[in-house]
Formats: sequence, structure tokens, C-alpha cells
Amino acid sequence: MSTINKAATQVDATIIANKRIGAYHQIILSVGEAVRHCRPGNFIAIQVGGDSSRMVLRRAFAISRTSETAQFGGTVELIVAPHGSGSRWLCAQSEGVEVNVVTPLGKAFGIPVEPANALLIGGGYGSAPLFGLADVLKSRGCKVDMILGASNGSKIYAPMEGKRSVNSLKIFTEDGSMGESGRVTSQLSQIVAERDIEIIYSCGPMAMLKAITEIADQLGVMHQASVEESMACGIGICMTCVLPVKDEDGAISMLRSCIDGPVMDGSKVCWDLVGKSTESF
Amino acid sequence: MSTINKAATQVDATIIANKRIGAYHQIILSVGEAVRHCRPGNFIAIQVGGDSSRMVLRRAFAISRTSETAQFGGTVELIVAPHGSGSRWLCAQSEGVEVNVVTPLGKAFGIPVEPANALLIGGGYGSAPLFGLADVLKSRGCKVDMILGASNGSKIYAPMEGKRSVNSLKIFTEDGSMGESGRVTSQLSQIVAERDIEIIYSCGPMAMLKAITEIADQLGVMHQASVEESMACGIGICMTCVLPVKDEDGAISMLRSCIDGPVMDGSKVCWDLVGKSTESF
Amino acid sequence: MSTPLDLSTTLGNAWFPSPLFTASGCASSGKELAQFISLKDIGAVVTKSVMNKPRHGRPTPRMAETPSGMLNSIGLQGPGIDAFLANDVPWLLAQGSRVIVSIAGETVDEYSVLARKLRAVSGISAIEVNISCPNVESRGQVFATDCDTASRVIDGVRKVIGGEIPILAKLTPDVTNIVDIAKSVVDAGADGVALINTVLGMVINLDTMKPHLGGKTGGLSGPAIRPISVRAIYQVHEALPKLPILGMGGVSSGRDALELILAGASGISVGTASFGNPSAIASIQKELVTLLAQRGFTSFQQAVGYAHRS
Amino acid sequence: MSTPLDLSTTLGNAWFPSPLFTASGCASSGKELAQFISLKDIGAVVTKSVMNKPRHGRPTPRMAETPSGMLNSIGLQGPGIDAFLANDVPWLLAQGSRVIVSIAGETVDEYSVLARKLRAVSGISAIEVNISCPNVESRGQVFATDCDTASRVIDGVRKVIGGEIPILAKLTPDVTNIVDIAKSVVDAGADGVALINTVLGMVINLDTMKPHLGGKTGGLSGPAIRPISVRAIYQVHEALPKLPILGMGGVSSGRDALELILAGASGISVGTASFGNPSAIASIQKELVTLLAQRGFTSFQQAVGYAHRS
Ligand SMILES: Cc1cc2nc3c(=O)[nH]c(=O)nc-3n(C[C@H](O)[C@H](O)[C@H](O)COP(=O)(O)OP(=O)(O)OC[C@H]3O[C@@H](n4cnc5c(N)ncnc54)[C@H](O)[C@@H]3O)c2cc1C
Ligand SMILES: Cc1cc2nc3c(=O)[nH]c(=O)nc-3n(C[C@H](O)[C@H](O)[C@H](O)COP(=O)(O)OP(=O)(O)OC[C@H]3O[C@@H](n4cnc5c(N)ncnc54)[C@H](O)[C@@H]3O)c2cc1C
Ligand SMILES: Cc1cc2nc3c(=O)[nH]c(=O)nc-3n(C[C@H](O)[C@H](O)[C@H](O)COP(=O)(O)O)c2cc1C
Ligand SMILES: Cc1cc2nc3c(=O)[nH]c(=O)nc-3n(C[C@H](O)[C@H](O)[C@H](O)COP(=O)(O)O)c2cc1C
Ligand code: FES
Ligand code: FES
Repeated sequence: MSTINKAATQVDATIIANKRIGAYHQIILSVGEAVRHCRPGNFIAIQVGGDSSRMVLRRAFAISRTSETAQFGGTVELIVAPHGSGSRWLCAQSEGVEVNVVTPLGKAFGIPVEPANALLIGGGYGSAPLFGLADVLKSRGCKVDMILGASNGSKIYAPMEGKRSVNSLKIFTEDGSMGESGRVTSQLSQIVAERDIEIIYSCGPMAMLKAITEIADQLGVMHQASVEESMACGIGICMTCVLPVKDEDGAISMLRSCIDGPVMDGSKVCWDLVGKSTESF
Repeated sequence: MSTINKAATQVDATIIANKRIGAYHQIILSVGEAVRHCRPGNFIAIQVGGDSSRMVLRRAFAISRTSETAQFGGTVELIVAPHGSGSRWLCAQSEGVEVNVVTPLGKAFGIPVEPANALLIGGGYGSAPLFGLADVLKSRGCKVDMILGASNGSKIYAPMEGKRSVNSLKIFTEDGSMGESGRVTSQLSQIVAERDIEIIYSCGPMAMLKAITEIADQLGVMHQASVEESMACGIGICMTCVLPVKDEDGAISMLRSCIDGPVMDGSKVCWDLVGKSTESF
Repeated sequence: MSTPLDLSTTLGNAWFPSPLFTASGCASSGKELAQFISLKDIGAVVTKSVMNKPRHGRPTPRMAETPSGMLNSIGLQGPGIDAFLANDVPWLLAQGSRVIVSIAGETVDEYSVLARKLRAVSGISAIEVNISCPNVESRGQVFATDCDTASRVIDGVRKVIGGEIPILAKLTPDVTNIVDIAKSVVDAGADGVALINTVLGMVINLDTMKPHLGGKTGGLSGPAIRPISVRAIYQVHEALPKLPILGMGGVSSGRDALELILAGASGISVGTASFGNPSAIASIQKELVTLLAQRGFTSFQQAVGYAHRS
Repeated sequence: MSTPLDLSTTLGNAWFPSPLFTASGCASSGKELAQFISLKDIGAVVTKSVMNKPRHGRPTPRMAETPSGMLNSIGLQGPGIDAFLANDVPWLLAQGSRVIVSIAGETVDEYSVLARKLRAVSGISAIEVNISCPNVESRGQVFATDCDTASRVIDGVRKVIGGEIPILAKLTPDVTNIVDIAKSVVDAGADGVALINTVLGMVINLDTMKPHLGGKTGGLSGPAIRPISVRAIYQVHEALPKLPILGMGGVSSGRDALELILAGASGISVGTASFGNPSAIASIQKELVTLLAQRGFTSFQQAVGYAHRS
């Protein structure tokens, strides 16, 4: 047996709940046993559009939180932005509808073996996987601070229950409509220093991940970034989702963000080369 | 302005009811004002599959009956056989769903100017338009007899209310599971003679229409047949739905069954040449 | 409110108030659509390819729906040029509609004969020369698959027409190099090209286990082929940036039209989309205006070929 | 119960227990799919086209979804033949899977070099020679668009391989006459052809207003192109009824597979469908058995090319 996708299963999952929260939809899917293998940072790939759909590819969403109850069995929660036709279709489905899913996929966030001071940074719906991560980190004795950012307040996803596990939560919006006005990186150096941060976890737009990497590298702080590249398959067979990543010797390879990520070592990703002609490597 | 499609309008119609009846679904659509122009024999073309559908063409259905009520405005009733992906999609829609429709389309059945003895013959869902036709004929003083046929009883559509306007109704099924066993043509010559039939109206599979034409021609009875050819557009712009039809001089043209039909003079249709290479004309 | 966006376009020396046209063979001769859209408010009606003689066309079934597309095999059924010019063109002109006549032949000569008959008619905005059909003199090989036969047809038509009416050569995408074909028809005197005709395809009927269409093969159209039409338009516009292109293939919304325009189309024909939605052209035209305005364009012309600029 | 339907097939002298294969480039080297389907229970794994040297491929974005299809522009990213033979082939053989190795080159010579390295490896069922890629010695023209270069590649590989392993030439549909290309590769020694590779297409991004893909153009695949693959297979089978065809292009269900088989395919590769559904090949195989049985076939072979029989 292969070691790739080894926890993944393909099941028909029922939509248990679908609720609008600001600019997003919180969607809860009953996925059964699969939930036991879902770790923060993993994602789910969902078939969209129904039987006679012209959309041939799955859509990938980060798993926000998981739970197991007697009534619904294992469930996963997603935070979905209605973006194009597939995500809009998903957001328009009502409770009871079945969708075919493959999960868990991708590499999860690495958890420190010893308790550490962790800073979690989320941009837009990028905060989704961070609350589940915060729970795990806290249960391992870590101190967890969090920074969330978005263009405006409706795009900040920060549920009440989620805040339980975080020591502090700072919010930035570009238009100042919630929290402070600015970006997640605005006070990053200070916060890292003040709070003695040892590891940064981030999830959000590529430009944000890149900016965080620069600061983290400067400060010498570890940084695990969950990247988001266009994915056709989500399971490693198509080579569309690649990113240039350096290995120990500095050699660059195009790694698949679906199976070698989405969580990657921020300092290894060649952010400047993303989307560039590979001849320049 | 053109005289083609001149009563047709394109509207979003709400599904008022969708009920299984034997092998079919009875679907009632609220189409508004358009209903006033719908005559027995006209059809409706429905967009199927929703926003991200891979089905690019409309589906055509005969208008079975129409009504106008205070609650729903104008409504049309269809009898739909779940056949391929489009009709199955339609049959799976629930009340309240909106579908885009174009109606009324096509030539309606011609109504005799003087009261006459009419025989209506339907095969399978082909009976759908005949009940509305029977009402009109009866209101014009015609005597209306009816023959329905299908492979088995679940495919006979003959609603209670519909029988009001018919003098007699005879049912044939090939497996004998309802009515007499046999085909609609089994006793046709006798019935025409006994009941002094002056005009036959038919709707059903092409092979049935052809068989009826042969008998009607022999007996010298007028025959209006509602044909069913694969239609891409339903409005006369694609030339896919053509049939070889003779004119007075015996010259054959390929007429569009969507605008020159679906109701045609049975004796003018060259049934033997349907689907044949046109070089043989 | 800002000044209204200038939607007008030209193809050669012909001017159109809007870049949205019907596609040949997908609007018959216009009458059938008049109930659903105002023919004078779109750019032009491109009529069904007409031949010299009346023609029955191919046997039925003539169509099959395919994923996001359809196959057709009509075989150029039509009334012949004489009846067409007597009945259909006058009606269209009376509506205030611009008319582009599409012609098709079985031989190089037939095209010239058709051109001669058209020359006598006034009011026609342009001629679309459908060379994506079989050449009976050359084992049924499609004219537009060979630079030589393609240019002989266009040359013949050009000589008859003179310089008055723009000639658009309609090309098939079923070739190894569409740019070569475009170059050869331009050398032969075409004022522009119409890209693309349908893609050759087939569907097997699983009940009969034989080819479904009466004509066995058919032409694939609809959204399924849009990436092919965008590519063909982009390639030809890149090689011949001054050549007017009437783009088509899978346009069913304003966003689709804009894709072809950015790739290099100066006009857009809408075909299969009208089958699924008789008012498609009118909606597309409306959507296009909004999309162009949102992107800061003040005229349609600014957007043509924009994807090539750096 | 009747006797089980015989699903086995052959391509040249290679035997496969089932006609359902992965498509090159749509299964990586197999490992990634093993969690979802049993690799030894399908016909064969056709591996991603491998080149002589490791290769980074094209810049991202590398894909765009299109109506009922997708465009890709991977640019043959891969580890190079040496690493591939050291790691991937042994793993696949250890699973009990049949392996068809797909090779790609930038020059006629590179193919021969690859063939030489393959000759040394045992256990490979067949070689798919992907000649639908650009020839750097000829202004990037795709090998398979020209009878001469296509046959030079196949001739080179054939000479190196000898008669032991069947060679399948993988052709592009982007040609004027695919039958001519098929004939020339057969003359050069191909045992069969793989039909079809992707169709050249483009998508313009309406935000950037530039071609969406990093490589500008890409290959169109998925159900949208199925009518094109059925047509290509039908044409080649009609011209060369004895030639084994590995069919592909838009197969995502048993009924789709059956269409290609009736048109003349002796094997079916499933590509894009596996992206949307990682267990697609297994479902298609199951559905195909039912469909064949319903139609009274007792073996898969009886159905191959059935649409041509009268
Ligand atoms: C690992 C991962 C985790 C993600 N988590 C979330 C999440 O928690 N919440 C959320 O709202 N979105 C998330 N996304 C983004 C989400 O996948 C896209 O918004 C979605 O696929 C867009 O599909 P669409 O049909 O709405 O848009 P379209 O633009 O119609 O999509 C067209 C095609 O492009 C692909 N695509 C487009 N945008 C993206 C993108 N940003 N990332 C990947 N593929 C894309 C689609 O999968 C599809 O194949 C995640 C993406 C990845 C890769
Ligand atoms: C004038 C007219 C009246 C009709 N009235 C009725 C009716 O009252 N009740 C009913 O159940 N059906 C009726 N039909 C048949 C109905 O249109 C087809 O069953 C339906 O289009 C099949 O669509 P599908 O998606 O289910 O099948 P598919 O096989 O997936 O359809 C594929 C394509 O072929 C076309 N097509 C397939 N079969 C037919 C057919 N028999 N006639 C026309 N187009 C076809 C479809 O429109 C579609 O474009 C009528 C057809 C016509 C032309
Ligand atoms: C039913 C049908 C008939 C057509 N007839 C013609 C024709 O007579 N002449 C012609 O040049 N193109 C003809 N075409 C091709 C269209 O004009 C157009 O090039 C093609 O369909 C692609 O555009 P679309 O995807 O918008 O339909 C026809 C297409 C269809 C679908
Ligand atoms: C992402 C992707 C990568 C591909 N890579 C290759 C390749 O390396 N070699 C090759 O011969 N074909 C390649 N193909 C073409 C497929 O093998 C197949 O011919 C084509 O996709 C049509 O089949 P489908 O519609 O089932 O995908 C690729 C296709 C896709 C979608
Ligand atoms: S999405 Fe296909 S390899 Fe990553
Ligand atoms: S269905 Fe298009 S002309 Fe009749």
C-alpha cells in the first residue's frame, strides 16, 4: 500500500447544517468514521453541481473543526466563501442534501512535541482551520495567541466558541470596520517579541503568507503556512497545484501542495518564484 | 413582425405541483398570461438542469391542459415521462422551483368548423394533449371517442376528470395489464366504421402514427397527427426536427416539426422516408 | 451617469451598432427569432449558409446533445439562393436589421455563382463565405482544410464582388494550423475571418450501437468548444493583429463574449446558446456592456485583443 | 447465473485482464490512487509521460475548469527516466499492476534514448510514445502533427525496442487528418495508437484580462471532448480495422467507455474523470460489465468496433 493519501476515504456526506455567518457559510457535513483521521490543516474535496453538472472537478475546503456525536456520527465543519459557481452551489444546498467527499487530504499542521508559544494568523476564511488547531495546541500545553485579518469585518470569521482556546485575539481589517485598521503583519514583529512566540501558524492568501514568511525568517521563528493553490484533483495525480520549494541543499522542486502541503515550512517556499517560469530556477 | 412563434413568450414559471401518476409525473406550471394563447397541440420548451447544467438544450413537452385560477394565475399541466437526464431532472424538482419556459410553441390541432365525429388516439404520454383537445371538441359540439394504448398499464395516462368530455374510452396494452390486449390500431377500422368517425387526431410514437395513417388513408378519414422529432431549439432556427412532407403537387420538403408541426396532416407525412437519405426523395 | 459605452464595431468597411450577431445556421433567416429579440437592435443577422440550389440536407436524427454542447448534422438544408434573395433578405432589411449573408458551395465555381447573385442585391452588410464544408471535387475534403482550395474559393468570390462588400472567410478548427489557413485566405482577398465553425465529432447511440446521427459525424458546438475558439482567435489575432475576426464558439453569456473579444474578436456570433435560450443574444449584449464598463473601457473597440497587450 | 463476462483485452502482444487503464498524466505514477482503487484489478497503469532529464514543467496556474472539461498546462514535470525506473516501476510491479510506460522527448533522439533505458527493464507491458508534444528542433511544432516527424520518432523507438514490447503512438486530435498520421506511425512500426491526447485550448482570465494559464495555452480534456475522441477512434478504426486502439477522451462512466469501444477502442484510458472522482476507474469497469451483459455480449472483444458492423 501507498503512504500517500493513506487516511483518505471517499464517502457520501449529508449536509447537517448550512448557516450564513457574515460573508461565509458554515457548513457541517456528516462524514462518519473518516472524522477520526482529520487533523487541523487537512482538507476535504467535495463534488459539486449534482448529477448533470458541467463542473468536472472537486472543490477543496479546509476542515475547520470536527466532532463526534451520537446523532450525526462524525461531522466536519467548513467555512465556505461563495466565490465561483462551485462554492456558490455548495452554499445554496439545504440540510439533508448528500455530497460526495474525499477526506482527510493533505498534510496537517505539525504540533510541537514540547509546549511552546504559538501565534496563529488567519486571513479571511483562512482562520477556519486555526480554531481546531488552537484546541489541539492548547491541549498539548501550548500558549496560543491569534491574529485575524480581512478586507472588512464581514470577512472575519471568529466564532465565540473558537476563542476558548486562545490566550488573545487581535483583529485587523483594511477598512477598519472591525478591530484595528491594518493588516495581520502590521504589528507582527512586536507581537512576536512581546509574547515570546516560538512558532507561527498561518493560513490565508498567498501574499499574506509571503509577508509573514519574511518577518518570521528575519526573527528566526518557525513558520508553518497553509498554502492555497488551484487544485484539479486534490490527491496528487494531476500536478496542477505545485509550488517551488527549496530542499536542504537549496535545490528547488515543484512540490504538490495537495499532498506535500497544504501545510508547508514557510521558509522553504520560494514565494517570489510562484507563477514564474521554471527556467529561472 | 414575423408570423412565426407569434404567440410565444419566454417566462420563469414556478412549479405548482409535481405528482407521480403511474410511470409519469403530472407537473403543473404557473406561466401567467401565456396560458391564454395555449391551444391543444401546442407545446412548451423548458430549460433543465439549473445554473451549472451541462445540458444546453431545452426539453419539449405537450401541454396537457390549461387553467386560470385566482391563486396561481394561468397554469399548464404536463405529463412527463422520466426518460433521460433532462426529463428526470424535471421530474425530481419540487414545488416552488422556478424553471424558464417558452410557450406556446408549434401548430395546434385544427378544430372542425362544423360538429363532427372525432376519434382521439394516444400512445403512452401521447394521451396528454388529447384531453384538452376533447374538451374543446366537445364544446364545439363534436362527439369524441378515444383510444389509448401503451406497452403496459402504468403507461396509460387517463385521468378521471379527463374522461368527462369523451363519449367512449377504449384502452389497449401490449401485455394486457390494462384494458384489452393489443394495439390502438387493433380494432381501428371497425371503430371508425361503427362510430362514423370523420376525423382522427393522434399523438404518440412515430410507428403508431404511421400505422394510423395507413388505416385512415384507406378509409378516407382525415387524420391530424402530432409528431415527435428530436428538437434542439423548438422555435424553428436549427433545422434538426425536420420530416419529409408532400405538398399538393407531391413534391417533398423537409418541414420543421416545431413550427410546421407538431400537428401535421398524417396523409402528407412521408412516414417511410423518415430518417432516410434525402437523395432518395 | 457617465456617457454610454460605444458598442459599435466594424468588420472591414462594414459598420455595426453592436458586436453581437447571430451565428450562421443558428437563426435560420431571422423571422423565427423576431418574437424573442429585436433584430434591429443587435449587430447583424448572419443567415444560414445558402447554396445555389434548394437542398434537403442530411437524414434525421440530425442532433445529439453532448456534455455542455451538441452535435448537428443538418447538411445545409435550404431554399437555394434565388428563393432566399427573393423572400428572406427583403424581410430582414425591412426590419431595419443588418444582414450578413453566408454562402456555401460544393465546388469553387458554385461560390462564384453565389457571389454573382449577391452582387446584384443592395443592402447586404457583408458576406460570410462558409468554406468549412465538403468539396465534392476533392473527395469531400473540406475547403478550409487546405490553403490552396481555401484561397481559390475566396479569390473567386473577391473577383466577383469587387471591393464593395467585406468578405469574411469562415474557417474550421479541424486543421493542423489555422493561422496558415487564415493567412492564405487573407492573401486571396478576404477582409476578415469568422472563427470557428463546429468541431467534427460523433456520438454512438447505445441502443442501436451505431452512430447516432443520420450523417454519422456531426459538428460540435456550444460551451464545450469555447476554449478551442478562444485559442483559435488568439492565435490568428497574434499572427495577424489587423485582421478583423468575427468570433464564435460556445458563447452563451456576456463573460463568454468578453473572453473571445479580449482574445481578438471584433464581433461575436451566438449560435447554440439561442437554441437553449431564444433571447440569449439580447442578454449577452446587455451583460457585455456592464462587463466592459466595470473594467473601465469606454468603447467596445478598446477591448478587442486586449489579452495580447502587455 | 451465466458465466462471467470475459473482460480481457490485448494491445499488440500484451494481454490485460480488463480494458480499463489510467490515462497518462492523470494518475501520476500510481501510488497516489492506490488508496482509492486496487491497481492490480484494473487493466493497467499508464504512467505520466517521462522524459530523459528531470523537469520542472510550466509555471502556474496550470489549470482552468471549463464547461464539462478542463484545461491543463503541466509541461511534463517529472523526475526523469532514471529516477522513474528506479522508484516507480518497481513499486507498481510489486503491487501486481500491469504497467504501460509513457515516454516523451524534445527531439527524435531523446525518444530513442528513453527506449534504450526501458529495454533494460523487465515487466513492462507496453510503451506509450507520447508524440503529442513540441519538437524543439522544429520550432516547437508538435511531433504528431506531421507524418514525417511522427514516423521518425516511432521508427527510432521501434528499432531500439525490437519486437518484444508493443509500442502505442499517442496522437493529438489537432490535425487535419488523423488517419494519415495513424497510417504513418503504423508504417513506422507502431503496434497500436492511443487516441486522443488533449485538444489545444485557452481560457482568458476576466480579472487580469490575460490568458489564465501560466503557459497561455493548455490541453482540453474531459466530457466536453468525448464527441471528438469517439469520432477520431471511429475514423481510425474504419481505415485500419486491425489496428489496436487505446481510446480516451472524456470517459467518466461505463456508458462513455462503451461509446469509445463500439467506435473501435480495445482499451480505455480514464484521465480527467479520476480528478473529479478518485474511484472513477473502478466504477466505470463495473458499469461496463453490466452494460455489455445487457446487450448480450459475452466478451469484451465482441463489442470492439461494433458500430462499424452492419
Ligand atoms: C487546501 C485548500 C483549502 C481551502 N479552504 C477553503 C476554505 O476553508 N474556505 C473557502 O471558502 N475556500 C477554501 N479554499 C478555496 C476554494 O477551494 C475555492 O474558493 C473554490 O475551489 C472555488 O471554486 P468555485 O467553483 O467557487 O470557483 P471557480 O473559480 O469556478 O473554480 C474553478 C476551478 O478553480 C479551482 N479554484 C478556484 N479558486 C481556487 C482556490 N482559491 N483554491 C483552489 N482551487 C481553486 C476550483 O477548485 C475549480 O476547479 C481552499 C482551497 C484549498 C486549495
Ligand atoms: C412536440 C413534443 C412534445 C412532447 N411531449 C412530451 C410529453 O408530453 N411528455 C413527455 O414525457 N415527453 C414529451 N416529449 C418528449 C420529450 O421531449 C423527451 O422525452 C425529452 O426531451 C427527453 O429529454 P431527456 O433529457 O430526458 O433525454 P435525453 O435523451 O438526454 O435528451 C437528449 C436530447 O435529445 C432530445 N430528445 C430526446 N428524446 C426526444 C424526443 N422524444 N423528442 C424530442 N426531443 C428529444 C432532448 O430534447 C435533448 O435535447 C415531447 C417531444 C416533442 C418534440
Ligand atoms: C444546428 C447548426 C447549424 C449550423 N449551420 C451552419 C451553417 O449553415 N453555416 C455555417 O457557417 N455555420 C453553421 N453552424 C456553425 C455555427 O455558425 C457556429 O460556427 C458554431 O455553432 C459555433 O458557435 P456556437 O458554439 O455559438 O454554436 C451551425 C451550427 C449549428 C449548431
Ligand atoms: C493534467 C493532465 C496531464 C496530462 N499529462 C499527459 C502526459 O503526461 N502524457 C500524455 O500522453 N497525456 C497526458 N494527458 C492527456 C491524457 O492522458 C488524455 O489523453 C486526455 O486527458 C484525454 O482524456 P480524459 O478526457 O479522460 O482526460 C494529460 C491530461 C491531463 C488532464
Ligand atoms: S491537485 Fe492534483 S496534484 Fe495537487
Ligand atoms: S427544433 Fe430547431 S428547427 Fe425545429
